[in-house]
Amino acid sequence: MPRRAQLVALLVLGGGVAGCSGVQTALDPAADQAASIEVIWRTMLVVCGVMYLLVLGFLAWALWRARRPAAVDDAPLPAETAAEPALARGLTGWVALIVAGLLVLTTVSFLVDRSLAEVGPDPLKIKVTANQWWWQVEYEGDAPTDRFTTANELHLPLNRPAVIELHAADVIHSFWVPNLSGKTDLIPGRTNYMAVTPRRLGAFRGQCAEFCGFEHAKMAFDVVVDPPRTFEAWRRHQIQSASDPVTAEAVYGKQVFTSQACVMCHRIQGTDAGATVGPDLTHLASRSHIAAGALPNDTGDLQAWIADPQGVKPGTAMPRVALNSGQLNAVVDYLETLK
Amino acid sequence: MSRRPAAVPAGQDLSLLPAAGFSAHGLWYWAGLAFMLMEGSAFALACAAYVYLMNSADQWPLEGRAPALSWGTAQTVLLLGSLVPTWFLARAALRRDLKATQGWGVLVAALNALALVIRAVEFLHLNTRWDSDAYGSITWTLILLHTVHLITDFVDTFFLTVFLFTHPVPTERFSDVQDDALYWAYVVFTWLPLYLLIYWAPRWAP
Amino acid sequence: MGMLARATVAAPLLAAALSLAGCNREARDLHPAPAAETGPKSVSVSDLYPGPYPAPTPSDPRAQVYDGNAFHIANGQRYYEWFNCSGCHFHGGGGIGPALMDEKWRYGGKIEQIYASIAQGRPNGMPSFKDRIPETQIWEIAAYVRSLSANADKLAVPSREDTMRGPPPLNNLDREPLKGDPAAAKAGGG
Amino acid sequence: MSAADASALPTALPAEEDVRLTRTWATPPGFWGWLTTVDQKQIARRYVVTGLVFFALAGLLAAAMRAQLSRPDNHLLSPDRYNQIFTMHGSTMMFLFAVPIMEGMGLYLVPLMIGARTMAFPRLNAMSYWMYLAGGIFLWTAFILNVGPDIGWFGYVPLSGPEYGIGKRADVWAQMITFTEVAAMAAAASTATSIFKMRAPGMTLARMPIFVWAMLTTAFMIMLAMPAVMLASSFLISDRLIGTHFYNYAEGGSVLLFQHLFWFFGHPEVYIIFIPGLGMVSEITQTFCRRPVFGYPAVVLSMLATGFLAFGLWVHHMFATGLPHMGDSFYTAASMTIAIPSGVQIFCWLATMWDGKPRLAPPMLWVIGFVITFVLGGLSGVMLASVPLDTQVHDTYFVVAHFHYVLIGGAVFPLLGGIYYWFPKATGRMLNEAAGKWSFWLVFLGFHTAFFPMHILGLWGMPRRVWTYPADMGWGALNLTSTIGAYILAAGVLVYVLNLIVSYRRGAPAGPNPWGASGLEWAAASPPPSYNFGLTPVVESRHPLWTGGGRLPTLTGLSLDHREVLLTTVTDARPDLRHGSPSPSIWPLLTAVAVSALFIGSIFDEWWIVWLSIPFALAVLGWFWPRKSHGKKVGAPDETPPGALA
Repeated sequence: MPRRAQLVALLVLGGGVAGCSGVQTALDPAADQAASIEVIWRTMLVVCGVMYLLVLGFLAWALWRARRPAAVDDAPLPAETAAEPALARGLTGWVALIVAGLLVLTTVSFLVDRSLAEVGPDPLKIKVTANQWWWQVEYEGDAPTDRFTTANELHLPLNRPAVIELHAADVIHSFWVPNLSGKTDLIPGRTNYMAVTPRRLGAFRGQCAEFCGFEHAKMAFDVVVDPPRTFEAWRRHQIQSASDPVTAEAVYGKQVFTSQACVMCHRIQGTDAGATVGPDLTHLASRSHIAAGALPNDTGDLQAWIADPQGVKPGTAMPRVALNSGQLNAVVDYLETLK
Repeated sequence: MSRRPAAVPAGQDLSLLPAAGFSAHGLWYWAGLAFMLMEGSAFALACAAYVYLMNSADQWPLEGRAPALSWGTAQTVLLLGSLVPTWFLARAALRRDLKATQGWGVLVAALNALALVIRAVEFLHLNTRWDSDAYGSITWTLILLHTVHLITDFVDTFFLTVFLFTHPVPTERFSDVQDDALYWAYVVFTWLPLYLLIYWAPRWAP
Repeated sequence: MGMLARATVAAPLLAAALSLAGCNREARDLHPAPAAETGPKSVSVSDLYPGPYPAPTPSDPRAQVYDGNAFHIANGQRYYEWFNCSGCHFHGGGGIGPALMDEKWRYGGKIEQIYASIAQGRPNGMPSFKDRIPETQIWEIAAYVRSLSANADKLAVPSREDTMRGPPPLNNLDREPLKGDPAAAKAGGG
Repeated sequence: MSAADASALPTALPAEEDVRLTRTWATPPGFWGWLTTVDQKQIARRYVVTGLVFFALAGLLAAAMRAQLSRPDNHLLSPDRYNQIFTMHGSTMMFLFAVPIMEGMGLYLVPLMIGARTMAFPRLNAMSYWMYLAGGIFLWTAFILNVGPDIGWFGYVPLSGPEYGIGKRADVWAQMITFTEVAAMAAAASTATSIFKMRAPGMTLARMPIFVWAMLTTAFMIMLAMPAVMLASSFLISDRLIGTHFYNYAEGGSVLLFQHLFWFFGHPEVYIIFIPGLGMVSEITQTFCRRPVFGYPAVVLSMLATGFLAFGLWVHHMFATGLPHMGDSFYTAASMTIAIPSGVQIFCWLATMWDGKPRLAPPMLWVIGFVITFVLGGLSGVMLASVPLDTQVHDTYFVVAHFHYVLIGGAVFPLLGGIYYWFPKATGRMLNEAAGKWSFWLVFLGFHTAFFPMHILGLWGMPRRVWTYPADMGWGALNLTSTIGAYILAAGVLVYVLNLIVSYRRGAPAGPNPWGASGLEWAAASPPPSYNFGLTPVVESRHPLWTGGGRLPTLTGLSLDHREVLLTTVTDARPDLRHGSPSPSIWPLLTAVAVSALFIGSIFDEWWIVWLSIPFALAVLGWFWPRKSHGKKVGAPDETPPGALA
């Protein structure tokens, strides 16, 4: 029976609501914003669920009444049957019910919308610029020395509101970390803002949610919610320049990096690699993923990525640089010193 | 909607009905209305786009000078003035007075042609190019949209007028003339908001 | 009946669409083949330096992969900005470096010759990029530079960038006859 | 009633007169006649068949996407190809299947339902079909030649703009839109005029079949909404080709302007697609429940209200763009109010079933499937209307699930039911009922298996338009389920199509009114003759064949030797005028070819617009060159009817 199929399906969704948890889901909120949106979701699910069951019930009743079906040549019923007044009353009641339901939903939605608009005290200011297909992250600070740039990974202190300023360098992208809040587009020529107040420690995943070309699917980033002290340590470390390599291999790697195509796009603070076309690599090794979440950050994947970026992420702007295996190993070795 | 049964005399002989009628009685009138609706929607949205771009700009025109006022104003005066003979044309067509219809038709066609000439000069005095900035692009859009209608209606009026002299003129043709007059009035009235946007908005806007 | 209808209307449209397909204009080579070690070198023949009568560059087989290919031209356009070619040549109008939009090509206007100029560098300030830019990217920049003077397939060239207005729409430029020989360059001056 | 033969029809003429009328309205034989026909039923059949062909093609693309997504990190398709495929799927389904096929159903049924000989402007309808066909072939030829658009069916700038929309692909998309919009607007003008002026005597507005009301609403929505997208795509093309700056923020343009224009069309588009479906549901329900639809005025007014409100909520597609919150809240309320007219209609249909005696023939099954599916889609739509919730599920698979519930549930199910319902009228043969039920259950169950899990995928964070996804996201199982469901759905469609083909050849013969239905279309023979009705039917109620004890009054007097239609007054449908109806002509085809050449040429060089406007002008001139006055032909009194001077 289709009805039963539907009910089962609804239960499945209910199960989904209850059971699911993950690093990229709207149903497992870890921040005020996502939490209050989930309240709307639950309200909607209940109200709409009830309405749906009413419709299915009416349908079932209508079909049940029709056990003795009409034959083609039955005389058609007149336009005004005896049941007309009852049905008219039913219609009135039904409309009233719909209106009431809509009022509830609109009110809840409106209140939550208001709550999302306000930001808590002393917010952390972060500027995110979306590129095809990676994220540049700039932490603002009062003193120039407090500012630093990283890529594809945000760290947020627990319980402190953060205001994220959103820009796009090429086409429209959308910044979305479902566990923390809804999505906001990054639009060329516009500046958007969104606020999050993380309430749970952990690592969450965000992903571009507006179609932006070949690698829209591989444009993810990590958001790590740290205890304030840990965050402060991380921040201080990120401000510092990259430490000079010590091992001969790494020294050679640095030399290859700065003499080859790498320097045309990438920046490593404290070296003469200063280009800002590609992601800032000053503390690459401290991140958990590379290539905007396309690969985990480990030796093998780093090598695979540099050796054949187009193989990992067809269409990426990162070119294949003609390095021999010695140079490749050295560069990877050097990059892994960028803690 | 009227629920009362329509008066359909049983056994009415349809062959006694006339075979042509004016305005709402005919079909082409309704086609005309339909196209006015679509084009009106297009005009309105183009104007909305103009206002949208103007409001999101901090100065308007974005650079350079506003279009030269004189020619646009001359155009507006001409178009409004042409409504008078157009009105007489419509009346004459309704009376199915061939001589008068021919006369007014020639005059209206001539005015249409003159409007096209002035329009050509207007283009030369817009003081912007379509590819210079968004202001230029949207300005050219508005005036091009309207020019297309000027041309369409000129062609329509021109051929109708020629046919008035070369072909037998049944009621259908008279009603075509009347519909054409209506359409011309539409083209004139749609010009007014465009005139304000193209020529005055850049002067009023900060 | 749908079929029959296709047959009747298809013919002219098909013709148009075929012309529209171009040769490889629309191909997106997301995963170019690895660099052949000898590839670029074979192009950068040394006698391209200004001399009385430069020998024509041997045409490189990969040239037509990049020349007039919309995808490569678009990439080239981006690299042109990213690698700051515009720092000297501006949007093709020239400034510190020579203009790229006119018909004067001191070192030849064929894509192989442009490739060589970028890869090897040229006297009076044009540095050599062969160690700094992978050859695929050089080819793409060359393809874009060539389109600046309307010598690439216009259908593969964008009208403008999403930036302040630069040159008139590239795809509306009139093709400039190539003047590859230095004499003309001298005549044309700096 | 048993399958009565045509001669027993209340509208049938005496044999000798019938011969004359048949000769008058006949389409010339052979290929020439096929090219020049203005027979509304032939054109409509082409519309529907072509629409189904594009439905199948777009379905194949969907199958390819489902195959690619069936498991994580799949490399069956490259991102380049995948982007082309989902763009083609969306564009084909919206522009080449849904809207045209609904236009086609209206084109076939409206004249029959209002008791007219043909449409108001048959040549316009012919041209609109050729334009539609040309646009479809243009898009698909481009796709085959690797110039298929890869920017999404919504073609957002800057991705579709000159800098990032590489090559000709985006131009093809934008120009295909122009083709189909021209076709749709021409059809809409013809439909609206026919409904206003060509209803049978006595069919007041209040007696119009609900399907006709639906097509009228749709026609008006098309005329008001489509210019928006033509503007958006024209701006896009000129940005790409002649360097205008509409969408270039660096020169004062706006990226969001495109979205506003596109969605001002894009939202009504959805209603343009399913309102005809609602009309079909009404007709099927009352026929198979043997009871007039409960609350006719409520249903009609709800339809009009839906059509009106549709223009007030485009912004709810842009909640994530960071527009002012207060403004957004208005659109939340506006979007939710749509639930009221929809709820009213659903209640009226259910009430009709409840009070009547529904017979579960395949068309009725499709209606029940429609209720179950469409209501769920509507409810998820209410969820999307909430700004905060929308920011979570917008552009995720939740939305994919939502609009497939609305469009497949709200438009395709009624369409498949409607085709099954009117197939006997169009072909004179019944479809196979067993196959009909099989196809329904396969499509229905396959659909829900395919699309229900997508709600959950969206909430679990899976964005739309991704060509693949990593294994550790845990989306694999649900995607596989969805893929399996999609293939079951495809099997159901296959059964349905086979049923059409086989029954077209050897289905049981159907009488004029096999379902014992009440509308005028069932008072014509099956299939209807080229002139639809011999005698002009007179309508005295909303259900002419159910009231008056099966007797249908008729009028005589329309010319038998010249193509002539009866015009009636707009509200009361009183006989008003006799009007000449055009004979077969090649000009619509020539015009369409000229316009197509102009459109296609224009994306290569703007000067083609100038040169090719000459053949276009010539074709139009040939089309409208004055011919002998109809009055002269039929020798009718040629004076102005009374009141026309007022």
